[in-house]
Amino acid sequence: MSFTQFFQQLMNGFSLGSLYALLAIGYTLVYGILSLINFAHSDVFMLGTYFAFYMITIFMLPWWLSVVISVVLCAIVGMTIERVAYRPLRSAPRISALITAVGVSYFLENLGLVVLGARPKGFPRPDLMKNVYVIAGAKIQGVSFWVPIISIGILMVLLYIVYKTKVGMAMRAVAKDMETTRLMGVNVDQIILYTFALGSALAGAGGVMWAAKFPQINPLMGIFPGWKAFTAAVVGGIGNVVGAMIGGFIIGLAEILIAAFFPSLTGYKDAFVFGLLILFLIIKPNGIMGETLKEKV
Amino acid sequence: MNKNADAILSLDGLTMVFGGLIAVNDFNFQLQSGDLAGLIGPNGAGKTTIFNMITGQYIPTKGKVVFVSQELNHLPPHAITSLGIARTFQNIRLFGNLSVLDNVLVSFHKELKKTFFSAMWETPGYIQQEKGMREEGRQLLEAVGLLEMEKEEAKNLPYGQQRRLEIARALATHPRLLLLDEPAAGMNPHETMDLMSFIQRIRKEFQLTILLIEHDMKVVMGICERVAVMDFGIKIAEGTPNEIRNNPKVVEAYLGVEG
Amino acid sequence: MNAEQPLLMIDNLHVYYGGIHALKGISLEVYKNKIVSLIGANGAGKSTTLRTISGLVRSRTGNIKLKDNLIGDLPAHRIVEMGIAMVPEGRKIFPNLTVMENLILGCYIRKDMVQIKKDMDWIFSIFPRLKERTWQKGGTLSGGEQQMLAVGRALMSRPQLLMMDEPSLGLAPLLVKEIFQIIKKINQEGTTILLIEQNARAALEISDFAYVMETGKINTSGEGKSLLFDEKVRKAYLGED
Amino acid sequence: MGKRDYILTAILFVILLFGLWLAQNYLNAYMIRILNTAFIYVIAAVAYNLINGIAGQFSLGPNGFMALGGYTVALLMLPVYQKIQVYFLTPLIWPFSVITFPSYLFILSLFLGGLIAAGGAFLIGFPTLRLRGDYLAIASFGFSEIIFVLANNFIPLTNGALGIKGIPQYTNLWWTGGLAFLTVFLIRNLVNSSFGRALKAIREDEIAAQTMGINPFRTKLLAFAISGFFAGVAGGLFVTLISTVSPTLFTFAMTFNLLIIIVLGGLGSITGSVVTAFIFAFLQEILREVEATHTIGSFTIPGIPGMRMVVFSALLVVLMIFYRRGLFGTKELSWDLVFRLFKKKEPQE
Repeated sequence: MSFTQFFQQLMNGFSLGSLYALLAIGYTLVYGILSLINFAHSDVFMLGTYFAFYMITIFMLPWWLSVVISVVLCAIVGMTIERVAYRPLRSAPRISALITAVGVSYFLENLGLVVLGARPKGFPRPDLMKNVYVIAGAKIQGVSFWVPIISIGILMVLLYIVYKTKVGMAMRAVAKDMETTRLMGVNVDQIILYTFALGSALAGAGGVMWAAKFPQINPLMGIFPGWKAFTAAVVGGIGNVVGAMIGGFIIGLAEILIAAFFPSLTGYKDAFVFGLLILFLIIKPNGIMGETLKEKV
Repeated sequence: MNKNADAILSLDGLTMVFGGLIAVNDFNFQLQSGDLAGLIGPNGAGKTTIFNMITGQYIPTKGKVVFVSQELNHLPPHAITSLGIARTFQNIRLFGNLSVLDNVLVSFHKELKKTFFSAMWETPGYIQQEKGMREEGRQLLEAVGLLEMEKEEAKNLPYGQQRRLEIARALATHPRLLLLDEPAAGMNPHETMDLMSFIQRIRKEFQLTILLIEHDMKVVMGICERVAVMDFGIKIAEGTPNEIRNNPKVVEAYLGVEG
Repeated sequence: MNAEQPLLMIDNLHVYYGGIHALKGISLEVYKNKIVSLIGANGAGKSTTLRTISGLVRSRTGNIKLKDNLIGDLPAHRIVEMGIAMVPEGRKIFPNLTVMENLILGCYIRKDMVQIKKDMDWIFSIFPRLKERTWQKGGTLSGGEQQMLAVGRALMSRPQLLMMDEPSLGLAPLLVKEIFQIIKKINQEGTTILLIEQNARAALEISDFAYVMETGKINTSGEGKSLLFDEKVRKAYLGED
Repeated sequence: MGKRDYILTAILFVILLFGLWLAQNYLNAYMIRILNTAFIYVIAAVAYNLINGIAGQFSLGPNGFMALGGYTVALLMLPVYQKIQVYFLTPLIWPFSVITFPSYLFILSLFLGGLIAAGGAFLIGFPTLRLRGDYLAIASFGFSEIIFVLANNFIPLTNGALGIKGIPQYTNLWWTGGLAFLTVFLIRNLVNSSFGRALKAIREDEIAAQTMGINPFRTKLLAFAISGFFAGVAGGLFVTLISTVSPTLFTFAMTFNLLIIIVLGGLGSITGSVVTAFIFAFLQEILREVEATHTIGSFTIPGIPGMRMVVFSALLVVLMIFYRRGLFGTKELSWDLVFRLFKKKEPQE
């Protein structure tokens, strides 16, 4: 493999990894606070692509505006899910909340199949993403170039929110100790709602960019990226925002490079991610950035 | 070097550090077979942490736990139970949705020969074993006065009986050493009196060595032969209840220094 | 002095934890600018009382009144807004947040940036050691520093009433002394304090008034120092007859 | 179980046998198929409830285990000449290319299918069940998806997306019914045994269970493997019922159906799962109506394909929020309970 090819693949891996990172944040934020695998997160990601698709094709809105609207709609969907399905179960056994999460996810997928149709739709890519750039002799597709840049921009904003604002502070506090956070005068229910909004917005943004990269969208498209993003969150250390980003890049890069170096294994690249998950659970169950959790006796 | 060869439990220089905070610092203590000893001290002194190190929930940062000349430091909790140490918890941890009898029977599981395969096919040997186990479980419930409640779900028992059931469940593991973590917490004076005679009775009946953590000084002074007092993770005194009562250090730990 | 209206008034409070009757009719009053302490052995129900006032636990019956407002049914974060702050048992500072962030979270409900800045300086003047550690993570502080941070954090909401659950817990004697001096100072600067302590002697030394609890009830009450020599107090602690 | 209960159970068993005989001989093919499906659901659901309900460990793996069992049985039972036809593009790998079990070894193939599935369960359980938290859910979900990927891509073994056709149809009501009875019998015994109590104790409070001398990891792993075994058997039965297997047969939808069954019946109630497995099998057929086109007078209401799963998933969420206990909670349907039900209806003096 020549250097330019390698460079192309690297960029490709970066862009895929940045999308996993965007998606992984939502999982890790919610898990950090509620200890809940939000299975429906991947479906919010899917809905994001459809929102943008309809904004562009039916309402004929410009691309950037469609993205903004779709991100906002995703945030609303995320908050609705929390309010309707998860909040009533907050003090229920954990397995109940998990089953509900699976139910909500499956509901959205099947509703999607009925309302949006099972047949894949072609996502209209903007010119920006279609252009081909030549960098150091390597031809880089617009998506491979812009997606990581935009994603990293979004991730910066997220880091700012989580680490520099009062709401972000409250989120980190809730994740550590819900009761004491209440004693600070923080409306914890509201913070949890914000968390869902934030995670879902990122999923929406990720979804639109995913569709720009792989312009075939269907109601089940969220399942695999979602599962891999959760794996990324585990690899990075579940509950840790920076860890989720690192995990996302690791999985994205690994997936692309495996396929680049061993073309015959392309069909098994998903199985490889599974292997990585199992490996991490055995040797480093707390992930790269995770801390040891100890149950109080 | 073991100072006391025939000690049933010996804690040598136990230290537990949680992220910079020293919960227990160089704690030394010995129990002789048949002792009934108390571990007391103000809240947060590190008493429960010591229990957690003995039963394997925590791995000591330094020092070692020796039980009948076997070091326990890196054994998992279930292996430590099998060696003959049982405990109760400060905040009662019963199997709430299981019946009272089942709560006790769970503790027999580790000793069973016939497990899942013969259970599936209900072999005669298995049925025999199950029958024997139930009998023993009910005897035990009778001994602690809970036999009438055997079919009730544990979570429906009144508080005092829940404490009793937790002790019964611990006894069912056939321990030589029983660790009781605040058995009288939340009890009224009358229940507490009952509990004291109950502890003394099971100690005789089951030939136990008992170490208990307690806040209710009446209990400690009433039944313990030896008391260790902790404060800030350190043992500040050890002796008979009378010695302890008059030890200025102890009074200070409890009533506090001049403000 | 009883002519004036108490800042906090609790009337016949009953609280149940699962099947346990934890508080069996607690009534007490806290007057403005006083230090009132609640003492008694472990398990007597002191913490439950504070947790009920702060809205973390719901009472079955009984009233909690802050000045003229009934606050018994408000959620915890609204109670903070009403002007009651709490230093929880075991400090409970946020170990993953810096000292500064812990303090900012303490004034989460406030918007007056200028005054917040002044209060922050005030906190640092009371606890100079916190100032040196502004950017350190809470979890890396020593026990005493964590206790100071917990007190400072609670003060940042500018409460009318500050409740403290065992501020001396797990602190070395020298630090206990320091903490109690600070409590007194805070009180002198205009904050009413309701204090829970195991360390009865230290608490009674600085208290204007005290209630002694035993098994969910208030047993005795009286002016702080006079209780120091009360036989009942000794009994409640050491179980002497 | 008292003497009375033994007799009543025996009588019920005979009645059910007779019912099976009637069904096999007099019901139409459509009804027989529903009954067969119901029995297979019983096996899979009861096995699934063992890990999710009794042990309280959230697995999303049963469709993967059923696929493992299904493919194993298909590969073992398919006649060699049929194998050559099916694998005409890419030949089947050795040794499956030369193996064909005679029909009397059908039960052995089911057993082996179960063992392979149990092996899969062991593979996921080993790294995840040591850990607290919900890693089992995400790993088992991933595992099932990987099985799907492998079934599609490992063509020399699975024939890819085309699947395997022409599997001999051994399965009839005697097989499904018989194995369903056996499974319920075995798992019920297990749940009532000391092993079952240990599992429930882990579900209630893992730390306390460990303190009572139970090795939680070993106990959970064993339960998970047993659960996987019976899921594999159910998969094998399913494949020989419809005589074909392909990657789309055991998708997540299968796991989801089982999840609804065990939640509706009561997490932790074996008999509950049996009852709801039957209800579900029929409900699934009834709800087909929703998807069909209806004509009322001159109006035509177009059918909405896929609506069934929307209804089911909404049902699951609503159940979890408002009716978490399910029909039976963690209780078992027993003769005592039946008698009590009847007693209530009798006028008392």
